[in-house]
Amino acid sequence: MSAPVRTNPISPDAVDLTTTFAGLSLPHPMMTASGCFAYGQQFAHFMDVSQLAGLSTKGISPAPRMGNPLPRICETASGMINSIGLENVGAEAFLAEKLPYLADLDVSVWVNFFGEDADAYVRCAEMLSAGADRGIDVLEMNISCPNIKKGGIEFGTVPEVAHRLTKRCVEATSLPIVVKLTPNAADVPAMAQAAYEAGAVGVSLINTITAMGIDVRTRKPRVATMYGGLSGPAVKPVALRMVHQIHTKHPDIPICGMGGILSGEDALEFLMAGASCLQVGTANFSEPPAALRVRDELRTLMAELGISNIPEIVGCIGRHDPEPTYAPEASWT
Amino acid sequence: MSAPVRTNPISPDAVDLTTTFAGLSLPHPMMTASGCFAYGQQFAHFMDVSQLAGLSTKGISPAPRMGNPLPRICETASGMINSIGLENVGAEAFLAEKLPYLADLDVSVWVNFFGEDADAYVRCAEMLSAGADRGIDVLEMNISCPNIKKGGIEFGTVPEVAHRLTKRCVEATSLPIVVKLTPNAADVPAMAQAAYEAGAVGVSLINTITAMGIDVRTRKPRVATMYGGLSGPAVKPVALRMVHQIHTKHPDIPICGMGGILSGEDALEFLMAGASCLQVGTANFSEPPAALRVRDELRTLMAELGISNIPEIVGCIGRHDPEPTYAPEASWT
Amino acid sequence: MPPSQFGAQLVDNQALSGGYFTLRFACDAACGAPLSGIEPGQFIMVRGEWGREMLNPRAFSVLDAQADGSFSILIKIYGRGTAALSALRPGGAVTITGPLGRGFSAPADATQLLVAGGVGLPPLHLQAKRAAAAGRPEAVEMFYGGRNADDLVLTEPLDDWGVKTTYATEDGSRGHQGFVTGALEARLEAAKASGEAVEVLACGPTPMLRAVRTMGLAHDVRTLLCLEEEMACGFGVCLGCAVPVRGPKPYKYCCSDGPVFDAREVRWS
Amino acid sequence: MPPSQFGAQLVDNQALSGGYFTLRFACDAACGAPLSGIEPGQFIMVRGEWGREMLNPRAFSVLDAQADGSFSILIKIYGRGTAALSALRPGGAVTITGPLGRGFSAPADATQLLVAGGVGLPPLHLQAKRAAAAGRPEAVEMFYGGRNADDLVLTEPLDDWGVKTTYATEDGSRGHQGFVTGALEARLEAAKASGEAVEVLACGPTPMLRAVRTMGLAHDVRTLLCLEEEMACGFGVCLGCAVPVRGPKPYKYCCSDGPVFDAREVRWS
Ligand SMILES: Cc1cc2nc3c(=O)[nH]c(=O)nc-3n(C[C@H](O)[C@H](O)[C@H](O)COP(=O)(O)OP(=O)(O)OC[C@H]3O[C@@H](n4cnc5c(N)ncnc54)[C@H](O)[C@@H]3O)c2cc1C
Ligand SMILES: Cc1cc2nc3c(=O)[nH]c(=O)nc-3n(C[C@H](O)[C@H](O)[C@H](O)COP(=O)(O)OP(=O)(O)OC[C@H]3O[C@@H](n4cnc5c(N)ncnc54)[C@H](O)[C@@H]3O)c2cc1C
Ligand SMILES: Cc1cc2nc3c(=O)[nH]c(=O)nc-3n(C[C@H](O)[C@H](O)[C@H](O)COP(=O)(O)O)c2cc1C
Ligand SMILES: Cc1cc2nc3c(=O)[nH]c(=O)nc-3n(C[C@H](O)[C@H](O)[C@H](O)COP(=O)(O)O)c2cc1C
Ligand code: FES
Ligand code: FES
Repeated sequence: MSAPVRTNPISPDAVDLTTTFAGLSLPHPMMTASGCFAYGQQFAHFMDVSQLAGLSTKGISPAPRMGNPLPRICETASGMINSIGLENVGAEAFLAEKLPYLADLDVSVWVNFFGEDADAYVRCAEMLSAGADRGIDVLEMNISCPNIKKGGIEFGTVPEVAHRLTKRCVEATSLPIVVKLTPNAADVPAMAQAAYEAGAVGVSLINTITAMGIDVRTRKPRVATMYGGLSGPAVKPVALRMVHQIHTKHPDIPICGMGGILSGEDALEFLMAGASCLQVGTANFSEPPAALRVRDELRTLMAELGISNIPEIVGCIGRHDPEPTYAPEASWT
Repeated sequence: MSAPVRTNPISPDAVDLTTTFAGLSLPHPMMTASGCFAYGQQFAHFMDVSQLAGLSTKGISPAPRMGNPLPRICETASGMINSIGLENVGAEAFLAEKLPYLADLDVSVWVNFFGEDADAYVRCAEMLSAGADRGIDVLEMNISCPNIKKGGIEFGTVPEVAHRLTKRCVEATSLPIVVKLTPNAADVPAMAQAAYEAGAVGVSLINTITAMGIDVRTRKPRVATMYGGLSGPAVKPVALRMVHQIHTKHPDIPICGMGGILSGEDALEFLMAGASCLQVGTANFSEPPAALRVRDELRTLMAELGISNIPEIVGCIGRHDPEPTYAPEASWT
Repeated sequence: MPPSQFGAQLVDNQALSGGYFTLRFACDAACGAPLSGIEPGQFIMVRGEWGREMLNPRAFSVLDAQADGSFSILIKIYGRGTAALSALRPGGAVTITGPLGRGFSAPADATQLLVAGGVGLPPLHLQAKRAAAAGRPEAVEMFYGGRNADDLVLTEPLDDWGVKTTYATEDGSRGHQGFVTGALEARLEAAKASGEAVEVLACGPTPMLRAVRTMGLAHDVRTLLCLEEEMACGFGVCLGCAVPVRGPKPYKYCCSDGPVFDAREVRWS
Repeated sequence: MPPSQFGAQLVDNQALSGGYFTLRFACDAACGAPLSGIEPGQFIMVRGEWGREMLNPRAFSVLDAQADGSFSILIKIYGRGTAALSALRPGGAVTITGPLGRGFSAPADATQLLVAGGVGLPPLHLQAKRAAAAGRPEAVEMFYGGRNADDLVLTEPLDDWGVKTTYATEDGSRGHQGFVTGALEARLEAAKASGEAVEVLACGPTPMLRAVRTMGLAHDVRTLLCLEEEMACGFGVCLGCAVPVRGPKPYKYCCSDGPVFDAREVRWS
């Protein structure tokens, strides 16, 4: 067994939680994830939303979308499946009705967006550019839209296709673009590289894993679209692996990590795997201020472990010491 | 909400649990999974092993393998990660020392096997063929060996490569081959098709999902090899989706389903998704006779739901009734 | 009252007939009485200290809420969450989010026919209690159905409040034999004949609500349905609890637009 | 006794100093006394009714087991599982697999120096009890270390049994100040000087076991270490609990070949 890295505990006040993601300075790493924070207003009942480092909005498309038929969600062991169908108010209504509230919050506003085809992606990026001086900080490009018809799957799984799409969107907007990756791709680091080389300032991951539940009484799938996206603690080990794979292969690519984050320890795992900022998704449903609790727990845990700042530990995971070599003939000492 | 499929409950005695997998007649669908049942003997303390429909052995390679350094396992939310490293006694010792016990059990004996390269796969299939008249019923070809060096990953993820490898092994043995698929492939139905067209009698899935855990105190991965394989209830929704995808695209391919099965209801979900026999893996660790409990629960549940036999429900999942169409202008009734 | 999230402890867990339980909770001292102003039909999301295998909280209508911060719910074991709640002992801690959604409003001119089935009782029970407390027990009438007499719980208070009740059981062991909708139909016919103004407020299993909706639409009386949909958040952000509606948008949300919906609005076939 | 899986209920949960708890269980009536023949160092796998978020059972050494089927363990809160056990109330149900592994054998000719730290106490405590019960309390000597006096629990029975004890605490609040290995070193020196035959049996934190191993090898006395590795199954099938060893094979298994290993066999640097 490896020994803990021995550093003396420090005072929580001495912990510096500030972090940088692609040149963006954040007061701490904790944001909220797309589709799990709507457009923010409802959370004001439960928390001081401006305490977040940032938030990602529900995915926005050029035109409003009505979403999928019912049922749309079901619970699984330590997770849930959703098939909301990317229901959203559309770019225009977003800018007019939702953005003003977000702009006033003084948090990093990431607008998650997508389109039904490549042109729609570009159009959406163009439309949202109007929000560049009205509070939008980042466009988070969701290239994993399970519900998009023809060809859509390739945006998220084929590096060349992702590169082309990212490039067009980057050229269409003055806003920085972060590409949100899907865990359903075979080679996630290749996807990250494709997005980064096309001009994205960083990547965020993971989106949900395609999954299914079955109601044995009705003999129907538990979400109406047959398959939906799995999120929550169940997926954390997969998310951590992908974050670490990208960071190891491409240490320069800024990573916003997510997938099942519920505690300060989860957050620290993602930072150590190579993420420099984080999003909390599903946890908001059961506990609206989850991201702020996680921030507080992260501070306490870092203090306990004597970690004074974030850059010190981003991607710090080492290998285990090798065991003494084994020689089958070796006699006992 | 869909109404339950209304059938009258029947007596548990009236439930016929027999099933057929690729021409193999089984008394019920419940087997145990490779790597989670060792070579069987230890389980005799806890259960009547001969009550199983079948079992899959720890993966066998041509020569013995010593396995990975420590730590090899860690727990995650509703799951665990393992990196055992395919430690096994090797084909020769297996045939001499382990097979006789299994042959006496009168259960379907599936020998899980792999090789360090394509030639070793073929060699292993050849060696194990000696067990054809000594109790081996099926060779379960594990094409997802995360720990195999160069090229190994392609066996499990590239359909053409899997096709070639399967074909060679099928030609090398008189035993039926079932190909065990990895969920880490981008297009799992294509992998199933490649294996089937190459002469495999069916497929089994899922193997574990590549995953990672981090010990924030030691700043080390929680398994020594950095990444390991995720199993348990956490992966069930992903496994169900893949079973259903294969069954929908290729209804003729016999499927042995697994991934997080813990209850009779889980088992029924897999059957309804399209599997015709099932394996229980991780659950054996906490509850050695788990597969037999699952069998009993399956019988009780089928009786309650008025399902008298397995073929009736394999792959029976229907779609939800469409909602009445929406016309935005429609006035209220 | 805007929603908040707060802690509470079980005070009392009472097993009733038919597998029902009433659970009474006290709010953490610092929280005051966040549910005291609740409308019948409003609900709370409940999470116990049961780890994260059950990731999301469970929705329950409020059966009653007092000014001292205590409140109660009526449950029946459905799956793991309700089983865990039914086994909770006094002192057991839960986390509550609420009050959530929009409930029924108090009776105005029309007599409110309250139609309840199963765990759909709480909103209508509280509606009856409020009407009685406002000195208008005659403004509501309870129609309450179940499989058998054991299925009908908490009926004594209704008598105490002076609320007129009509019971129906499938096996005839209490009240009319048959579905509660049979009794409702007769009542609606009578109201039509006498020209009496009535409206229908219903909560219960979906098949019951579908029947009530059809009946209400046919009689052209205002019919309000308190719906159940699977929920993850309960406060309008996950968009999981969509209810198909007519009107300018195809869906509304059970948790934030409902759970009470006008029967005419609901887009059911 | 071959292992089996059986149900048990908590009889008694005693909080000790230092954050330790002893939990006493009774086996389900039908099971008899499956642990009564346990060897000190053998262990059980324990699973509570806490759902499947914690998927695998937890390993605990048996502190004591009676002929009536009752048995006890000593725990300290480490993570969720031990926290859940520490909160278990009388009547609470658990599922046990055991007895598992190979333990220590009773003292023969050499005096057994029992070296215990933290939750490594149970095997040695039971070893001492057995020696005393066999009328040979002088065949064992207990060396027991902790951070402070609160860390040393269940010491009174040792006196009752007439077992010689040496305590060491890092802060000197009980016994020698320093690590228990200091006292052991002195004892080994004395044995060497007098030509007395001794052997060492140790269980505790890995750093302690490493020090004991080095010391035992240096003094060339038989040294047995009771190891802890993360376990999924506990009965030799998952191959998760590998222990690197010298000899014909590179690994043995903590659960089935151990948890007691000869210090010379263990391949530690
Ligand atoms: C607005 C509202 C009010 C409710 N009021 C009550 C009440 O007063 N008393 C009562 O006993 N029950 C009530 N329910 C239903 C209650 O929420 C479910 O019975 C409960 O969630 C089942 O959880 P479980 O863990 O026992 O079942 P499981 O089957 O383990 O639950 C699995 C998942 O299904 C969801 N679910 C299962 N059944 C329902 C359902 N009928 N409606 C919504 N979600 C469901 C759960 O939330 C969970 O996500 C209400 C539901 C809603 C939406
Ligand atoms: C043979 C043996 C005997 C033991 N005897 C005792 C005893 O008598 N009293 C006692 O308090 N503890 C004992 N332990 C350690 C005990 O098993 C762990 O403290 C416990 O598993 C931690 O579980 P958790 O849920 O509290 O911690 P978590 O951190 O939530 O556990 C996470 C995972 O780590 C594993 N794990 C964590 N720590 C250890 C450890 N030190 N050794 C092995 N697995 C670990 C758990 O099994 C689980 O899989 C023993 C361990 C072994 C192997
Ligand atoms: C109900 C729901 C809706 C979501 N909608 C979106 C979306 O619109 N766009 C997007 O990029 N991700 C969406 N996601 C994915 C989350 O942003 C996040 O990537 C994923 O849930 C993993 O994080 P978590 O485990 O913390 O939830 C959604 C997730 C959920 C559960
Ligand atoms: C400890 C462990 C060892 C395993 N070893 C093998 C193996 O040797 N060969 C193989 O094909 N699958 C192996 N598996 C995968 C299982 O057979 C099974 O596919 C997977 O665990 C999913 O099922 P489960 O969730 O029921 O465990 C192993 C799984 C575990 C947990
Ligand atoms: S339950 Fe989340 S929007 Fe209604
Ligand atoms: S714990 Fe499974 S082999 Fe030891």
